[in-house]
Amino acid sequence: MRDMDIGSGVNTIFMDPDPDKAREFFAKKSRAMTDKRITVKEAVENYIQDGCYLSTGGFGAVRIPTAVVHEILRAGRKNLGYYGHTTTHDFQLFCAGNCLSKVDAAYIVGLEARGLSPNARRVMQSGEVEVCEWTNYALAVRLKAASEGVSYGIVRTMMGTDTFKMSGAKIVKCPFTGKKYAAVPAIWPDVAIIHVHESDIYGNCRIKGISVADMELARAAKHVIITTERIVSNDDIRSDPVNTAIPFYLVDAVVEVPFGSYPGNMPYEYFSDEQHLAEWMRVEKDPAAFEKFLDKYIHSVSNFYEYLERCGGWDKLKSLREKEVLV
Amino acid sequence: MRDMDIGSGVNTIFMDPDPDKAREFFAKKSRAMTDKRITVKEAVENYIQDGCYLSTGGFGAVRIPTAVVHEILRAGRKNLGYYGHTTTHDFQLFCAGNCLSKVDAAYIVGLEARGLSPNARRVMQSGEVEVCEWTNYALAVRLKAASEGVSYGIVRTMMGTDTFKMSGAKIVKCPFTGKKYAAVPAIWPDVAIIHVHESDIYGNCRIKGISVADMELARAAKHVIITTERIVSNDDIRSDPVNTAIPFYLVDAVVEVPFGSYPGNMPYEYFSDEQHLAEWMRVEKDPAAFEKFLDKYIHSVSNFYEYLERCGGWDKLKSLREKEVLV
Amino acid sequence: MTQNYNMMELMICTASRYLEDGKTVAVGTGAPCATAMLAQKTISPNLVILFEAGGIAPELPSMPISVGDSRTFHKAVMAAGMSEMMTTCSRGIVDYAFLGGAQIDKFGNINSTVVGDYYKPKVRFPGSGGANDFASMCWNTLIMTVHSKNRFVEKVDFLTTPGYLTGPGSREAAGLPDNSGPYKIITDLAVMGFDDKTKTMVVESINPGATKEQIQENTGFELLFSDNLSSTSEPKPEELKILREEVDPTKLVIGR
Amino acid sequence: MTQNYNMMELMICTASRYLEDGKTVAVGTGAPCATAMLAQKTISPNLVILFEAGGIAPELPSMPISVGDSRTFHKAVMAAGMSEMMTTCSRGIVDYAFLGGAQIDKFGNINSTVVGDYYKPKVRFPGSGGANDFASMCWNTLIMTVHSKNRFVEKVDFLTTPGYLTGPGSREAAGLPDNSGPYKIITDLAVMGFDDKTKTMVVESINPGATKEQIQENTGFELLFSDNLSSTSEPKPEELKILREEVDPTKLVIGR
Repeated sequence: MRDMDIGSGVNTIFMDPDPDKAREFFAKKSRAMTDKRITVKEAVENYIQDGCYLSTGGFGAVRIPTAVVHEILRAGRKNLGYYGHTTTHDFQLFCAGNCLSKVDAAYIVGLEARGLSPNARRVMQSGEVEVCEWTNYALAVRLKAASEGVSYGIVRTMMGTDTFKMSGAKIVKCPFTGKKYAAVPAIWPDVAIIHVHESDIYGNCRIKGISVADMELARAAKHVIITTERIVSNDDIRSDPVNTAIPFYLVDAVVEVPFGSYPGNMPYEYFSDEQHLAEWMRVEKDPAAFEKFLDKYIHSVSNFYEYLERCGGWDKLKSLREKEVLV
Repeated sequence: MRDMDIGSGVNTIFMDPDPDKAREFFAKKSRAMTDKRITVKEAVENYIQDGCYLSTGGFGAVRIPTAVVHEILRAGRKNLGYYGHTTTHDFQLFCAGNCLSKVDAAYIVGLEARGLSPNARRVMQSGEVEVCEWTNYALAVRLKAASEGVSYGIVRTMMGTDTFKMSGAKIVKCPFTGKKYAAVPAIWPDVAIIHVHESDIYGNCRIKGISVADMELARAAKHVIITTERIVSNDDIRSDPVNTAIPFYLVDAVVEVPFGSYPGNMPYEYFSDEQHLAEWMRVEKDPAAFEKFLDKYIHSVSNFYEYLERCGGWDKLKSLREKEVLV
Repeated sequence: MTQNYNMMELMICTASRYLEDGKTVAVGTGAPCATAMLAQKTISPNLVILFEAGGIAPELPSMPISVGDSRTFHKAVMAAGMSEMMTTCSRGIVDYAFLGGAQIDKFGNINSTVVGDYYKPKVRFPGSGGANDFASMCWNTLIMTVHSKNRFVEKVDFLTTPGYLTGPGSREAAGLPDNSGPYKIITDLAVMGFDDKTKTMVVESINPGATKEQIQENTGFELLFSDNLSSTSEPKPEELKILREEVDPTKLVIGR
Repeated sequence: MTQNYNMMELMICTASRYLEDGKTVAVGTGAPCATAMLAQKTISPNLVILFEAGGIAPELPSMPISVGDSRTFHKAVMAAGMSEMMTTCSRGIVDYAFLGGAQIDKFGNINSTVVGDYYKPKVRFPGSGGANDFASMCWNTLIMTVHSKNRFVEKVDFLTTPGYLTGPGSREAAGLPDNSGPYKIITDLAVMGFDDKTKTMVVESINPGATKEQIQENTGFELLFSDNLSSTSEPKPEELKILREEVDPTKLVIGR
């Protein structure tokens, strides 16, 4: 499998990297500063169809848009494409719903220090999901290239490895120095779902703490759904413009979802619920128990607040808040 | 001069775009978090030699590192290379000192809404300064490529124009789509001089308001000299890490220079001194008067505070502060 | 003929009508900025103004003197950097760019680098700045300039900023984004667009008091005139009032 | 033989001594992070710790559970993004990267993608994550892993993350940065470096209680042994105290 002379990865590129087609889309996207608040249900109905390509913001189980992912499972969306840089609980959720048919993978199946997801592993070993290999940085550069309106970016990574061979990257040479780079194709996901700390009703957003690859993602995605801990006023945003991470004209939908990253960590707000995440891993080992579990926590609840209630409600959330802020 | 088939600009690239040579330099640069405070004079003595390639932060006459540029003139530095994206008063200063022999130019000679600098124009029409043409974005991408540790970046601009022909850019084709791009070579300036709002003694810096291309510049430059309106504590920096623009390990020198962007604008602090800038344009028309003027404001003063005194001292600064904050 | 406005006021009021509501415009200092501000206060309250150095959708308190000064991000929705702004253009999110220039040819190509020979210039100008970037990557370029034979030339001494280059298809062949290019040229004599077939300048409306002959006389190449040639509307009293009292009360631009 | 430490504690204390003061290290969660924290509290107070998701030089209050969780930028000098961190590696500013892996070969190539055939894997692992990026772009890669024959293999089933690939010059030929590559492998049996000529693994020091034979028996390829073969120092009491009381009091890592 190792061959130092390969010039191209062998795998399929799932999304068209043509920047003029992306420009054509963006030419028509509204730049008007209008009230974009809708419900989680409406966001999924309006923007997420079977077969579309998604990316979720955050990293690991940190600042993830849980409410929208749950709704995607409830709505039974199928054959989704997914962008998997270090994705953990969100990836686990999509596998639980058998939602995926294509994955750009840098880090899937795993849950970082927590171990591996038995069910996600089962799904990924089934052969039912087409995989293209990348690295975290390669995926970030694919978004960055799209955010720059160009069809590729170059990185000094992946080269010489099977990760490169099983990717969709190509080797290019610098016209100035002759140095080799892995060229990675731009990716314009159909929809990005990003959970943020604060947004105004128009979609001007603030992220507190690390931004991971969400600056690039919000700029690359054709549609952007924001879930936010809090709605703030436009005056508030304008009083501190250097802290705006995402400007309104990129955003299609704004949904206020307090504790929206639960059971993940929301920096400065609440820590991850390790008990609940451990329960996931436990029940995933037994398909029957897992089905019951999914029914209890996702399918039979009508919204995210009911889910929070079933997970322990305010007492639980209060303890996670304390765990986060009383370090 | 127009030829649609050109694949290369004809001009010289002043700086080596080899990323491995840059890495070799950075391998040896200290990452220790040490007290980096020195004087303006020491900063110029230690880091700015004849023939080296400089870039100043900011844009137009906004957030410019005037104190260090004055000191470069007083020290009589010659044959400098310079990075000229929209550079106005800083460029005018370097021309006043006949410091330059090479300029990467996107916007030189001009002073935006104020007009053109008669002396900068004289210098640039003399043929004594070698020029390579670029655009503002092309220059920003050259820094960005360097900041990414790669030898080039690609842009959808410049192509088809004499700006391209008189640049050092080259046409490349995307390996995925066949689209053409202008490839621009990475640039690692020898020294960047950047004026910021706040820095700790180690060089962790905050910039308030627009960052222009300074994030990229601080990461591309081999040496970074920071002048700062205020020194703040490291605890202060660590209490709000999302607002750090430049981390300490990029920085070589920190100099506290309140009103350091004068006669330029420092956002949220003081507006530009339009009277003083107009006086510059006026005296530049008459070489004898100009010499006297330079002597009065630069050569015969021993430091930046004396300069501020001669420009009107506290009363002037107070009025500029009011003009800035009482909008 | 008596008129209660000057040529700069006419050009600004005329140009402002081409900036549609809910669109994005990249502007510099001076007349383009005044135009965008006027449009916001008249027909296009939701016009999004972007500045090259990183100011995004500010509430402009007064005319900036630099594209990076603190006015350009006063109460902005975001204070970003040059890269944010330029990549926004590159992605196809910026509808209009507003430029000037020392020379312009029939394809809308602009010179702002040198007049005379490049290596021994009669006059060195600033160069592209961000103009080439905007005209390359924004959808529609608008140009405001005084109409004279040494500005409207057969061949620019230096092609700083791309118009339609050498004609139909040449932008795309050079590698520039599809379907972008010059949109309107607003002068003190006329408003010009571009002929779909030849991508050369075509007079669409003639300013009050100007004539076809006068326009051609002040142009260094042969102009096309539209079959639907119209008269440029005079500035409306309310446009002038807003321009003079709210946009440029110190007459920084309109006083000249 | 009695010893007052477990194998994980031995590995962490040993590894920590390779992290020089005033250098930069990119770490993940778990043992690498514990190692860097221990080094900071012992020999390298000015060691700069960087996390892939954007945390730069935090004052770690406790062990993070995710490379992106809020601990990774607690009182950090900067909370940036993945790109900031990865480009810092690419520019040559990051001295050490700290990795694990399911399989490793004699050139220090790592597999963390699949065991078995790629298309019909026995086990699917997460993939590269940022490991390939770190091992490509940081100067020196350190690897911590348990020593066993199914980990130290002649040929990795999938080359996820580059070591010295196929030997001398092959990293550079592939396009990876000059003079970068694997530095030390720290296991429960030994510390290994790489032979300058062949770029293959060479045992440099043997852990307390281990033998050459035992090390070779637990390795799926033939090992070189250094001419200056030494014994790995035991953890010092103060290292163990700090590790147990300050770095990992809940025994997240060392308890296993």
